[in-house]
Amino acid sequence: MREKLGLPRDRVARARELATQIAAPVLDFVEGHSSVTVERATLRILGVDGANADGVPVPNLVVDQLRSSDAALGSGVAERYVNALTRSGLSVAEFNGRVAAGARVDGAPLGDRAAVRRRGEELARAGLDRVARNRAFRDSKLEQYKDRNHKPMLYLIVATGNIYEDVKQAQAAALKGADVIAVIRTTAQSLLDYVPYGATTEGFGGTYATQENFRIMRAALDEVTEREGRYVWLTNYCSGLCMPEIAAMGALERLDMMLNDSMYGILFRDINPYRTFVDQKFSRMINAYAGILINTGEDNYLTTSDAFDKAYTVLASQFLNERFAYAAGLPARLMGLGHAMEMDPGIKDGFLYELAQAQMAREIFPEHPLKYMPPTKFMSGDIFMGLVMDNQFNFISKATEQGVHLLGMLTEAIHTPFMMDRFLGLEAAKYTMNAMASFSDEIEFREGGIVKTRAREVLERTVGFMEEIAGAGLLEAIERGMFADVKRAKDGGKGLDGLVAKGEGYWNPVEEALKSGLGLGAAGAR
Amino acid sequence: MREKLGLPRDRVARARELATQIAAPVLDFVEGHSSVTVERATLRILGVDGANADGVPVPNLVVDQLRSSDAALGSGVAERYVNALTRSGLSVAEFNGRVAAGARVDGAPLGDRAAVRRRGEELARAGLDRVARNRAFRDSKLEQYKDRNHKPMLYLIVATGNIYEDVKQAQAAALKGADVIAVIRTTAQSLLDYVPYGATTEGFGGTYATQENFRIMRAALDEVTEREGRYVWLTNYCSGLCMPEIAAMGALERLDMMLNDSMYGILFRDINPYRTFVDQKFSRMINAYAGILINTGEDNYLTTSDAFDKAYTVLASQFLNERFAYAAGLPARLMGLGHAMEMDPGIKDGFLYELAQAQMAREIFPEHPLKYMPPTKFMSGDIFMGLVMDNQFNFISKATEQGVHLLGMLTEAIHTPFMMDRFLGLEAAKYTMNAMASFSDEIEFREGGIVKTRAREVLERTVGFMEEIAGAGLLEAIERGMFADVKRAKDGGKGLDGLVAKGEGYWNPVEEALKSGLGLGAAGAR
Amino acid sequence: MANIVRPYGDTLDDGKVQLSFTLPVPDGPRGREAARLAVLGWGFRECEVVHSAEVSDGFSFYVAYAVADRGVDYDSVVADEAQGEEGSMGMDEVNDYIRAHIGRKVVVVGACTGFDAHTVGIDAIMNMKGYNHHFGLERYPMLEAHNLGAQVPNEKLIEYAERVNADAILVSQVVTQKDIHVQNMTQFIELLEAKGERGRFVCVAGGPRLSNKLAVELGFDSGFGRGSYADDVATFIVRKIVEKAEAS
Amino acid sequence: MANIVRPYGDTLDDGKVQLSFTLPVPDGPRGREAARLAVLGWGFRECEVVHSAEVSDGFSFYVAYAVADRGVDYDSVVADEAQGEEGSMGMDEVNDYIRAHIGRKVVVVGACTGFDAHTVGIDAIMNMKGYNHHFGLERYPMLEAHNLGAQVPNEKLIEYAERVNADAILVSQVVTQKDIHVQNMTQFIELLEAKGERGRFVCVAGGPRLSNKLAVELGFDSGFGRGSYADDVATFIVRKIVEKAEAS
Ligand code: B12
Ligand code: B12
Ligand SMILES: Cc1ncc(COP(=O)(O)O)c(C=O)c1O
Ligand SMILES: Cc1ncc(COP(=O)(O)O)c(C=O)c1O
Repeated sequence: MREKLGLPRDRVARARELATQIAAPVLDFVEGHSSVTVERATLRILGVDGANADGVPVPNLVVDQLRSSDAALGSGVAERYVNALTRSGLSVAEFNGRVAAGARVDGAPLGDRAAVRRRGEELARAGLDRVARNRAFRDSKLEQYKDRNHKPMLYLIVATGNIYEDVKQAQAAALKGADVIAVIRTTAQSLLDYVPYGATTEGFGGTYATQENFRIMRAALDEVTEREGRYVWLTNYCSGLCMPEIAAMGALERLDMMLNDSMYGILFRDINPYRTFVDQKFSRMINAYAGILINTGEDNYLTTSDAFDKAYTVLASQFLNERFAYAAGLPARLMGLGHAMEMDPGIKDGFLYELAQAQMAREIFPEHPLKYMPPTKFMSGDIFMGLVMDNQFNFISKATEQGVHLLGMLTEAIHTPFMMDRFLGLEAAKYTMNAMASFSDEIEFREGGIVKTRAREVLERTVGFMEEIAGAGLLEAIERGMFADVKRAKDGGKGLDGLVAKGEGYWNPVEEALKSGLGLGAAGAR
Repeated sequence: MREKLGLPRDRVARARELATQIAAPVLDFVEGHSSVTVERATLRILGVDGANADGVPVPNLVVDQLRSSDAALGSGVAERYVNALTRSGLSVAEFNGRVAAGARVDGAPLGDRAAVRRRGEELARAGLDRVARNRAFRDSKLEQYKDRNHKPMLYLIVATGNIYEDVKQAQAAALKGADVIAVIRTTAQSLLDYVPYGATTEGFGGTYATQENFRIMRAALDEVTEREGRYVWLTNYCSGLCMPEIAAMGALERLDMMLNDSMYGILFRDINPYRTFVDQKFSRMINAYAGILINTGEDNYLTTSDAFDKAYTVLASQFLNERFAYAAGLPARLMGLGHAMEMDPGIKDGFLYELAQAQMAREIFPEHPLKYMPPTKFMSGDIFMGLVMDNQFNFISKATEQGVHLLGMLTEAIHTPFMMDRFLGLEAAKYTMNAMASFSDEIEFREGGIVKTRAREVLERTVGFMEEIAGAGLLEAIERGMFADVKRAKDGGKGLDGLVAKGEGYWNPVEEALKSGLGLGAAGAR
Repeated sequence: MANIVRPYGDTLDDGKVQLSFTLPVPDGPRGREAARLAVLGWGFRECEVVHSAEVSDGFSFYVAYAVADRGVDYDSVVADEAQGEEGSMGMDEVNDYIRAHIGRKVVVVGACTGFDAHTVGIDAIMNMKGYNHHFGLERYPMLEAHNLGAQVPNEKLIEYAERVNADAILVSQVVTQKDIHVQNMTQFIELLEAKGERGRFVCVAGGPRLSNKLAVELGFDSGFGRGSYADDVATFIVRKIVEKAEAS
Repeated sequence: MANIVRPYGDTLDDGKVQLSFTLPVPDGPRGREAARLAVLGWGFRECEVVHSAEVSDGFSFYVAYAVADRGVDYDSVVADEAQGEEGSMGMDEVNDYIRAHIGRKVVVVGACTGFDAHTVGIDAIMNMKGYNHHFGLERYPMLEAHNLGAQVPNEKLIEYAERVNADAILVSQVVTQKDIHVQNMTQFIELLEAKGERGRFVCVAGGPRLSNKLAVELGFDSGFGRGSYADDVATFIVRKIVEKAEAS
């Protein structure tokens, strides 16, 4: 990547300083807290799985027992669970069945603490070893099929609601060149405080994220990987009330990417801010350990705010997401910071403003595989114009060397993509990106021109905005509606009751293993 | 226009020198010759019009009489015609009727030469005054509606075969933003050695070019001009065996542009080379006098030759067209030199090569309103991909500040455009050209990059090619198939028998008036 | 007399239509012929399959042009859109109309219901700012507008409407996959009917993939699709209130 | 058993089809409803008009999606393309086939006829160089190929074929507006028949908008559309010559 904008280095540094300052008190809070889903994610890594006859997942059964009993979650679910498991003399799998059938984990008196801890650590190790093996497998495939993915990677969504139909759509897309398949989640799964179990065929606007669905899609894509000699990445949504659990499931089933934003749940799903910050940290540690590339959700800002006027909120959020990600042990090359081409297509020189924004992000986050989202808001039933807009987007993405390119669909305003919509999107993107492959290397921007001026303005505006946030404090800034024109009270939103203050004796063998594996200090700093 | 390529000035100058050298012997030949259509065009300016019961135009009747009689055309048709007219005591219009009914012009003995010449000069003046008034009217409208045309001008074709349907299509396009309407000519009108008469409704792949059709369309577009406050230009094909006559008709009916190439007829219509060079000169003098912007046909090379490998033939032809146009009194700002985006869409960096070609043409011909043609050869039934390719073309055209932009049609490979095809093309072009309006001003090309290197290579190759042509002689070069991979014998092709060697006493009051009006010496040099 | 209109390519009544679709068969001569026969089977004639491509194993994509002889009697076509032919009043007119015919503030409650999280559409209708230079209902002096946002369960929306004694309820539905909007809207009307309150409110639905026809079928008073504005909705509501008052 | 295939959007048999067309009516609610009714009239159901725009005074453009219930019995579909299911031979195979079954050079004459000036198609089939990595007929050692170029009158083409004692005549037709190709091709066959020579030559037509079906209807032995190559044509010709020889 060649720098072209001549952005003032000191202002970029100042923004990073501010991000650190803004994140610090939040991270302090996070350090002292867990949540029901953090605990369930912990259980999942320890091997807890399955569901009862009503479809309630075993991790939920376990955590709910502790929640509703005296055995407070403040000590961490692991101790009680491993204690009961050990006492049962059963394997984890066998014990899962027992719990599903109604067995309680909270009744048994605590036995030999050291033995429990040892068993817990062993289980954590076993779980994380599986994750590490997945990571190693992925790395070996990426090595084997080096340079076979497109640059940027072409990211296609499937969203039939039925995992088996999704498989057909995904394989079709992968055969025609998709590098990444995202299985879009059913409407509002974010708001479920559990993860459904098993293969599912009934979603709306997307398919349930379940571990079995992950497994089915993974196998389908591995097939194409071998057939085409190109590693096909799988991604899903690590967001909402079960963020850490989805991370755990993804890590266990070798997903490769995750939509995983530090504030999305707060702003766009009205999930409690404290809960969200706690959950995002744990989920990101898992993603970091699993080598999963996260995608942040800055594009969402632009679906409600104006992309031209509020461009700086995107950049500010990128800095914050970066900070929170570092704090969770993610290296830059796993940070798919998000942004989108969402300016009004009627703006004169809009192409240049979008180019400026994309190039700016590229230069400020040089090692980060930026995830670039296509126009959605201004897409209309005019599929022909839509195709043209999408192609403008293809151009800018390649011209600014984005990392992950979510393909626009000409039918964006109409329906979740048909097989042919995806095909047309892929054909167009492949054509354009090949035809202007060296464009980025070829051009310079004029000093004093629109692109350089705009990029500097947005950066400056961002720094000013972050100064304000730093002054107010992040949670207060959110309360005042400084992001995405949305106001969220600190103590409002969903899931606050699932927040858990860590007690004196809080023990979490998974967290410990993750932290030590990721080289994170107790304070979570890096 | 800012120069960006740093083309070697001396090589450009050398190419122009070579063009002069190549054109000189041809122009000498031209000076000594006329043709049946030059003579008919002369008659048309003098006011000869109408057709007989079989549809044979009066200008043809007159010229054919002289051809088949002793009164050789070598003296020019004007003398005999004006003589007969004067003797008849009738007005030109009345006399047209007589000739249509069978009256001959060649029988009457020649009367007072001086009187005949005076009358001839008067008639020529009257005809050319009408042309001059048309020109003044156009200029006043362009002044009145200044800056209302797009840059580049958006050029749309209509081709229903029926002038009345064409009018609907043309008005629709103009209402949605077309700056220029081209009425495509019926298949192979080029090969007719007469111009059909009256309004026509039966063409194939296009509509007959007739003076009445010109008039009908002109009136329809004038309507839109006033309604939209934007001058709508009208263009047609000034090519083939009736080149000068079509020029005359266009000048009389206020067409604004003409497809008018110096070699198209030879290479693509197998019309005799001598005939073509004679005809093109006369037609161009009329166009020059009428202020009509000509469009040359370099795009045609690329429908048979490879656009990447034979790019230099396009540039060479542009230099030759420029030279022949100067020799006919056309200023640079009326030279819409042609070129096209016709490279294989599968070429890596094809966008950059096309950009290089277009930018190069722009810098070598800075005052010329270059006419840029869309992809046609690689358009397929895949209308979606076609739309995307067309839009790449829209981008390059605006990025390199072309003058006249022929809009691509997504259905290029299928049918002559439907009304909706034109609409979609216009919408896409307007969107793109607005979105990257300042792109050209914004970017620089990297030294040593693809664009600069390619442009210099093509220029160098062109100079080499032109050296060869200069060595061989233009007609010999054509015989050897050096242009468009097509071989045409000097004495082959259609229309040779219509060539006329000017005799001692050759007299042509229109030619004289044109030359003096255009400041052209007898040698046609400038 | 019937006034039959047909698709227009470049000549009146040439009937030209462009189609594209996928078939679950391999690409090739046989696939193209199947595509052609399919188009003919839908009642077109002279189908030309101008493009085919493999989309996946056993799936192929086609672009076709064909001629539709069957047209529509335009004289008999009645616009099925809530704003209708009559035309909408502007903001000031609506307020005047309320003052003249209703004489008190009109209360409107709106939300995007179910799990649908798309606020932009309902905001476009209700928020001050409005949309595309049409102010939203909150800006109307003679309207009292309550926008509950998105993801609002039907029950909550109705309770709220009861509490503020609303005249009209606005329901937005953007996600339509697997007809989830139909389920949602049906449940809304059933709830109201179960409470015997359907007659109490003017019920208006909206969303980009909604037709007035569908909304009316499901028991709403009207439905507004893409490109509708606050003035259209306000006009409909106040006229409806007056019409109901007159009828009762 | 019938094997009915239907358009596929994202679920088997969902029947989804995209359409676009212009109607000679103004844009607006009524135009959109007319468009919807038109689509339903062509036998689709659940038509959604997702876009409309004014194209000119009194003309409007529509994009629609609709569901086609009627499918095609794929088992009964027979490919209507000259190359057929059988598959074409390669250049070497064709030459071997000629040596084995005909035993002398096969003479082929081709042209783009009438006023049609499109040489590229016939050149793609005949010239040495060929097209898309398929050599042209001139390159086949066992063929003697004469390419007369474009704008060749039917009379001249036939005279030439007689003179060189051709086995096959190739006719290219690219321009199809107002069915000029149909006129041209019909005249060609009528001329041959008038001379009693139709049986003498294998007659093959080609062009991007030609179907085998149409060519056969007009009296040719076959017709080759877009994407055909010299090997397809050569295969057809030599097999046909042998078939004719066997039949006589
Ligand atoms: C922005 C957007 C989002 C944002 C929403 C932000 C927000 N706060 O609203 C975010 C990113 C959160 C989002 C999420 C999802 N979205 Co969304 N989204 C869009 C998008 C790009 C634009 C919608 C929009 O804002 N339009 C602008 C407004 C002004 O238009 P409108 O809604 O049509 O409203 C107008 C009229 O319809 C009418 N109207 C609307 N409501 C009402 C109500 C009344 C009473 C009246 C009178 C009129 C009226 O008036 C308005 C003004 O004219 C569309 C695609 C598109 N380009 O249309 C997809 C789209 C609507 N989303 C879609 C989907 C599937 C989803 C998800 C379910 C995907 C997933 N599985 O994660 C999620 C989940 C959301 C959920 N639970 O509902 C699909 C729906 C497909 C379908 N037909 O079912 C679409 C079409 C994209 C696609 N092709 O897949 N989305
Ligand atoms: C190049 C071109 C030209 C060039 C032709 C140069 C030349 N020497 O051939 C020029 C610029 C001269 C030209 C002029 C015109 N053209 Co033109 N042209 C095209 C264009 C862009 C490409 C055609 C082409 O070369 N295709 C590549 C070849 C390899 O493909 P092909 O011809 O389909 O051939 C393949 C098969 O069909 C088959 N095949 C073809 N012939 C034969 C014969 C046999 C025996 C066999 C077995 C197979 C076979 O095999 C080939 C290889 O697979 C098309 C649009 C397009 N993209 O298709 C328009 C197009 C064909 N032209 C068109 C028109 C209308 C014209 C004009 C009449 C316009 C005018 N009024 O001035 C003129 C006049 C020409 C005339 N008198 O015929 C229309 C035809 C519309 C229609 N359906 O009727 C088209 C579709 C453009 C459009 N949308 O308007 N044209
Ligand atoms: C970070 C992130 N998570 C999740 C989602 C998906 O939405 P939901 O909250 O319905 O799962 C999005 C939507 O784009 C997103 O950006
Ligand atoms: C200069 C010129 N004249 C004429 C034509 C039109 O063809 P025809 O010779 O059939 O009139 C073209 C085609 O593009 C052209 O470029």
